[in-house]
Amino acid sequence: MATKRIGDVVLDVKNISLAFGGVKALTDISFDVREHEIRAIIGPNGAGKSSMLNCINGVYQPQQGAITLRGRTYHGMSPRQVAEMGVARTFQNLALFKGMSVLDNIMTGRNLRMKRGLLWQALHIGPARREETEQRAVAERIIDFLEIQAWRKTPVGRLPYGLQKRVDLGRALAMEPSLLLLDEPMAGMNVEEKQDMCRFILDVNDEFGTTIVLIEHDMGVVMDISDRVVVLDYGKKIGDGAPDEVRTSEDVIRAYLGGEQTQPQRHRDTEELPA
Amino acid sequence: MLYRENGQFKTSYPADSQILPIRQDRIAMGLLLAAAFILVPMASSEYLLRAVFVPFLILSLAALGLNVLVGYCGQISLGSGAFMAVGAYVAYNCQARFEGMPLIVALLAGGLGATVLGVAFGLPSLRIKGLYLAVATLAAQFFVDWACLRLKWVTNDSTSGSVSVADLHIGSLSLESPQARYLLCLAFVVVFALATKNLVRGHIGRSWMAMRDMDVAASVIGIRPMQAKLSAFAVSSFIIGVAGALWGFVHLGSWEPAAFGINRSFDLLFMVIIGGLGSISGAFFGAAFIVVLPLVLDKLPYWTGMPMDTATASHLALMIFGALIVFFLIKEPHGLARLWATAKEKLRLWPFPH
Amino acid sequence: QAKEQFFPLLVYRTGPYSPNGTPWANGKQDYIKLINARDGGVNGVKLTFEECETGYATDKGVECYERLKGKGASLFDPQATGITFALTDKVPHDKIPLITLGYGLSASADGGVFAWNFPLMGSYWTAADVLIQHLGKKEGGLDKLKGKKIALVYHDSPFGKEPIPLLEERQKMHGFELIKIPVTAPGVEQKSAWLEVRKQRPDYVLLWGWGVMNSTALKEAQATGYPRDKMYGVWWSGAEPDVKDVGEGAKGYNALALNTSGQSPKVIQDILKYVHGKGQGTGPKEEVGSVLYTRGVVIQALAVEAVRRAQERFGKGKVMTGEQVRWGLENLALDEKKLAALGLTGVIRPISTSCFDHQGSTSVRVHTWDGKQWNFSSDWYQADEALLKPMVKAAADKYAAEKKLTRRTSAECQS
Amino acid sequence: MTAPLLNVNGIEVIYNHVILVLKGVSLQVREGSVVALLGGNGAGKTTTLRAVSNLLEGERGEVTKGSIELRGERIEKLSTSAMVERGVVQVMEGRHCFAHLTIEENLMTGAYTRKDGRAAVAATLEKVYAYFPRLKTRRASQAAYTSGGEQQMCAIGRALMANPKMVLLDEPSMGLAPQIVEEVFEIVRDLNAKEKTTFLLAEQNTNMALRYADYGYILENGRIVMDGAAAELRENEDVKEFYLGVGGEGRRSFKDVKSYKRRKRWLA
Amino acid sequence: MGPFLETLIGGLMSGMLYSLIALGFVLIFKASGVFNFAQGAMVLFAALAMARFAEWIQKYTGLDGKLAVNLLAFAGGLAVMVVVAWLVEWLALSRLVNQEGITLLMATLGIAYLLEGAGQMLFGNDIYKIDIGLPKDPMFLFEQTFEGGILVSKEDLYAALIAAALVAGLSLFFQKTATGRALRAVADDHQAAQSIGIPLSRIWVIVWSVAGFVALVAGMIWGSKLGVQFSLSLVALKALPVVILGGLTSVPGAIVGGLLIGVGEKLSEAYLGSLMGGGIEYWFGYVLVLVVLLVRPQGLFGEKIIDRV
Ligand SMILES: Nc1ncnc2c1ncn2[C@@H]1O[C@H](COP(=O)(O)OP(=O)(O)OP(=O)(O)O)[C@@H](O)[C@H]1O
Ligand SMILES: Nc1ncnc2c1ncn2[C@@H]1O[C@H](COP(=O)(O)OP(=O)(O)OP(=O)(O)O)[C@@H](O)[C@H]1O
Ligand SMILES: [Mg+2]
Ligand SMILES: [Mg+2]
Repeated sequence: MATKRIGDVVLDVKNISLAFGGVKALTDISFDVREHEIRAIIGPNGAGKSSMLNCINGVYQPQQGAITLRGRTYHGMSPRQVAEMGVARTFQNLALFKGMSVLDNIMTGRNLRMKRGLLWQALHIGPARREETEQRAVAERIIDFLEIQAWRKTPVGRLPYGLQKRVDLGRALAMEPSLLLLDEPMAGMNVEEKQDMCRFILDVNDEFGTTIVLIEHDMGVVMDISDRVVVLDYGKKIGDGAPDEVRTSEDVIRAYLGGEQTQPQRHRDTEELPA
Repeated sequence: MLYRENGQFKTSYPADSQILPIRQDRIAMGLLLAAAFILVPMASSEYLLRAVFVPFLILSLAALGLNVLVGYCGQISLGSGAFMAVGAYVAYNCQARFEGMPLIVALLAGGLGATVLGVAFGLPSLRIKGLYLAVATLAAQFFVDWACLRLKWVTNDSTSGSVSVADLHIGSLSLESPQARYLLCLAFVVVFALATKNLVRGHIGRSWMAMRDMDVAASVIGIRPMQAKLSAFAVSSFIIGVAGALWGFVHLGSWEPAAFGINRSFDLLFMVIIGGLGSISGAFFGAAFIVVLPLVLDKLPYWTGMPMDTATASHLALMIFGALIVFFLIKEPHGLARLWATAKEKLRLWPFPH
Repeated sequence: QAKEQFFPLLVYRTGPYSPNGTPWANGKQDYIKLINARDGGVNGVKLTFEECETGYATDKGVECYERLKGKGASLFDPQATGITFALTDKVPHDKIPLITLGYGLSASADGGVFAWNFPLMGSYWTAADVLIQHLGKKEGGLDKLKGKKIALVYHDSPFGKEPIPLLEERQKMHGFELIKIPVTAPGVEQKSAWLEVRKQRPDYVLLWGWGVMNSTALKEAQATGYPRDKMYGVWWSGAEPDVKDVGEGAKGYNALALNTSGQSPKVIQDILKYVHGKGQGTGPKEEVGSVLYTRGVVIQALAVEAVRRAQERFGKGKVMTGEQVRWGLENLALDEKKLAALGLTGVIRPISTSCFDHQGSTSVRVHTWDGKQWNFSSDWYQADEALLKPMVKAAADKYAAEKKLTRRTSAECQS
Repeated sequence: MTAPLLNVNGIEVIYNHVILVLKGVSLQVREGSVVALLGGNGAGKTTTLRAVSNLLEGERGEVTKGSIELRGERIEKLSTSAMVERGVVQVMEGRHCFAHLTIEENLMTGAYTRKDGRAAVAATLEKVYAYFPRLKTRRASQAAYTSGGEQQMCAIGRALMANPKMVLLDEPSMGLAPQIVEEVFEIVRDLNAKEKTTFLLAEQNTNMALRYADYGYILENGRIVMDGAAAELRENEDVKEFYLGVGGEGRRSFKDVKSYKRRKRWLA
Repeated sequence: MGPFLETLIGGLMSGMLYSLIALGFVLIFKASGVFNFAQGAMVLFAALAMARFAEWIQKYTGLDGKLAVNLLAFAGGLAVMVVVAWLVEWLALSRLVNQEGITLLMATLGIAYLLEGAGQMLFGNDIYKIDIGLPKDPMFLFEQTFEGGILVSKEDLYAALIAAALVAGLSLFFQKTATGRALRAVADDHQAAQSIGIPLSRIWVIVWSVAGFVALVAGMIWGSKLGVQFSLSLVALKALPVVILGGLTSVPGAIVGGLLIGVGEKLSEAYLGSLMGGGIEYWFGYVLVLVVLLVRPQGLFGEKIIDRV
């Protein structure tokens, strides 16, 4: 495996606060993400992890603080602008386009790169057709990569949950992002499928050098594949550092990993099983 | 065993993304088109052409347009009657005011007029959704109804507010015969159906569907909600506008605003839902259901041999019509087009059940 | 094979206008049955008919037209203004005349341009004209109308807007103030219209409604305290369904009457005897002779007479084509004697048409509702030819110009 | 041995008249037991649960073969609410909270079928709050505006409000923080022990499920491919490899998965 | 000042009558997420039933106390509406569980056709009369202060009072009762509601019966105003903007919406209408709605539309 080429800070989140009416989803959160790294965000339910992602890609506008992405600082940018800067994401509660096929879902990820106007499209000749074919080739590469060839033409609504998650990832990858935000990509999967998913994430990270921000509740996964971890709790940051540091932090254990459980998850998993 | 795609492999992406990937379907479509262009005008009575096929085609076209908006982009509209009206009146004004304007140009101008209105009334869709939007679009319906009655220049100062068009012709070709009118409508329908199909399988169509299915996710992917929705409104109202112009020019010949009243809007919405949201063929199924079924039901007393007075017969027809709507929705909530697709799927597996 | 003259009947027995459409349709049907039962048809030609339900909708009407025209129709009565407009364009090609007795385009009285339309017995212009004459008479002279306020409460559609040009013309002549108050179809919500009436306090209200709009207007007038005896309706606003459920509240309300109501005329008696008496009546017996029923009878009678007249020229005992029936319609000459033979004495006035006059008569009376029935409250009026003729001609010429039509010459009138 | 509480007998389920999903699934659940239904994505776990609780209709699915018995009574034709009245409640996959209702209202709707009076319901509500304190703090906010995990808790709590005899839990652990997952399973164990509630749970988190269940079924591609006592299943090499993620030499790091990929034997 | 007040009062009372119809929509939507386009047809059907029952009761039993006849006819109408509710549930809704809103909406349009056809076939399509003794003549207030006084339609006043009472009762029902809560749950998610044992069929029969009851009251009042005939089903169109303005899910919203639209359209017609050629009340309500929705997309009191990722 190639050694990681972790580089400069690409995303810098500074003093973000976000509240909905009385609910403080995020309070004064700061952290950064470096080029090529896999950055995990963990925390108990309702800690504000998803809200954090929503702030980064412009779905929510934080009341305070600023986000700097590749040198550009913003307070309120539209999701489209963020997307144009190469940020893609997946969603916790599957936000796929249910009525469309797998292929079409992934093709929508290429939308930013498709420029031919209405008339060309309506005629479907020459440039429009060529463009469609080019982008289709890219989409097909992603389909191959995610091993979902067999379901290419199936409406995503009919797919089992795990595959839908994979399509969601595919759609994000189709944007060829430089920064990929993943919101619980492995929820509801069994070990085998999680392994597959990890493989995809690691491949993307390695081969395309994509920077990844990952929210995940499976500590095994987080500890194994992430480079640095942020821990949120009730909208506040309670930890930030390498997986091992975080795992042993008192705060994190109390707030998140579970009271009596002081041992790292990976060991527990094996030890729990009678030999 | 006839209906199988075995052995038909696609070797290129364009081949794979053809409109009809299965050879049998292509043959069937070819036959259908040939029949529509050659057989029907030759073999049909004037009644069939004028009173069944022409309205069927025009309403299919309108339903096609509405389907772009409702079926593909997920914006429910109850204002299609208004867009048809605008199409008809703009086309009328073009012909009445500009001496010698070719018919086709006038019809397309009608479409453009409707587009302008469509975009204007599409703007609220950026904030208003679902049923709320549906009722809000009624504002267009009622406003246009009113304007067509009230604004004198809309009807070119006709005293009664009704307008009529002079003899239709394209170049030196007269469009008086039912065959000519039928073919004109058919040509429009075929061209627009093809263009719409092309749009919905391209990136613009995908951006519509994305807005429909999950708008937040769509915007995160980089789809501009405004652009996607307004383009859907524009395309949809253009097609509906052209259909309206055809309805006025080719079908009615002379009309008052009531010809494009709210019932028309409901009928069109009906067609796209009964026919199948988000499917091109759905528009045709739906239009057939709405246009042809009542005619068939009218004949009911004759078939049953029961003498029945007109009122009872039409009440009964109304009831059966309503019941059939409910029945089909229960049978297949996704419309007749889906029912057809399921039937085909079964045929593909035949003789195995699964 | 027996000879049969086919009459297509476009009717609406369902939908918002069915209470008015039904007696009308029944009258037409019963008259055909009467002719067959009593006279054995017209010179031996049996009359047949088929109804087609339009529901007052234009596109349904067009469909009905296309369907029935193929069955040998030689004349249509569309029973609706919208359908009339749509058919006006189609009939010249199919060579089938349209009877629009008391409705349709006012300008179509000009047979020189509207070769196939027959607004027999009057149009909305003649109606409006007569109403103003009547009001003038009540005030003691048309010049007394000066400074008076007359409100037109009208169905917001081409039907309701037709009288406006004439009223404006009369307004210029007599100096009364015309207040136009539109009511949106179908007319179930008229509160603001009547609040406006109350605010303006007009001396008279002319009601130009159809269907539910009429009874609602009367109820609103009651609710806003506008005197019903100051209200004058057109002949489509003066039938039983319009006042029936208003009852006492409509007492004193006036409307134009193209025909009588009641069961005394001979033709009605004959229908009761030959049709209902044999159990073949179309609607309930009580309704026979009601205003709209009788209007249906009159329309059908004129249609049958047109056929009879045509047979006189083109061969008795033959089935007439549309073109031949048109000739019959253009050469109607029903004097009192002939009317008497038809049992129409008193029901209508004599009527005689020509190639250029497709109206034939503009005679009309006013009747008043006494809480139970309609009673005539005026003598016959005629529309003012001097005023109307130029208006009709100008409008017809405009239409001809738009449609690039040339006027018929007298020579063309012969066939 | 006593007759099982639930007896599913060779059922076949078809969606939309054409998609055959379950191809003869049989399983038994004894009163007072915790049975786990395991299997990969799309194996048909949810479908099986839906067939039992009769929620298939709304998905345009139907049981075309086989039978389902609850305490010996055939139940395929019953309505879902009749099932709830018989004490069988399903917690649906993917939360399905009532978006416009507050958390507390959500919970209260769960008690809709109860006839034992306000006080009893209030007591259950307190119990649910005791199990999920987080819900108590969010009790007044609309469910749609709570986090994914909170919604999951709400869905489970709502089912408990019906005082069920048997709960069909579909992926209870999905999206929950490890601490809460643990809690949820503890609650399952607790209810099972104290109130003799029977559980049939569909889970991806095989490790957890097998730790808390008595018996397990493994479903693949619409067929039961393996079943046995939970302890036995945990020993099984295949289960270890494919469902628990432990190979011969212990648990493999997710980091190493790249170089390794094997297929299940029984799928080949 | 006089005409202004008159218009204002007239608008308020028209608005109340709109609310009465709007209420039927809100009830069904709130309780099942179905936008019931058949509401207009239900009003017609109920009114036809009541009018004809009154007629028949008089004819065949010779009973002639107005109150007794009307009460019996009302009860008969209610029974018919309950049967309708049950049929609708059994034949249509129960088979459309978990379908999308728009499919259900279309189904209700089918039901509307069925009801219109059946209503006219069973009960006739002439004009019938409902006479519940509402006074038809107006009263005049403040005749000293304003010339001609301020006209108030007594009929409308009584009707508005009945509507207000009905609305108050129904909002209470939805506020806190367990059934009210269950109804809202069903509207949110059919399947989830089913999964916790809410019997959809029973709930729907209840709601449609209540909506039938509201339709009957509306039909009775509008019928006594307009006469009972087909056009009665068209007054539903006047209620649409009211429902949306108030918010689809809010019972009090239906009232406020009705009042606002009633007043707005009457005033606009009176004071702007003449500038624009009249008839603007035809669309005024809808345009008002459009404008309000731009500011509040869920209507004035509707539940916030939730979209989250
Ligand atoms: N409503 C439906 N219509 C058509 N097919 C469906 C439907 N629901 C599920 N399926 C199909 O049935 C199969 C089994 O689905 P099911 O949801 O039962 O699996 P599962 O084991 O619960 O999977 P997961 O772990 O992802 O939840 C899948 O292939 C799915 O695509
Ligand atoms: N649009 C919103 N309106 C109101 N409150 C919100 C909104 N979005 C999030 N919240 C609240 O903010 C808090 C954080 O939510 P968020 O979804 O970010 O949590 P999370 O960390 O992703 O939790 P989980 O792991 O359960 O997904 C929650 O309490 C939630 O109720
Ligand atoms: Mg989250
Ligand atoms: Mg599942």
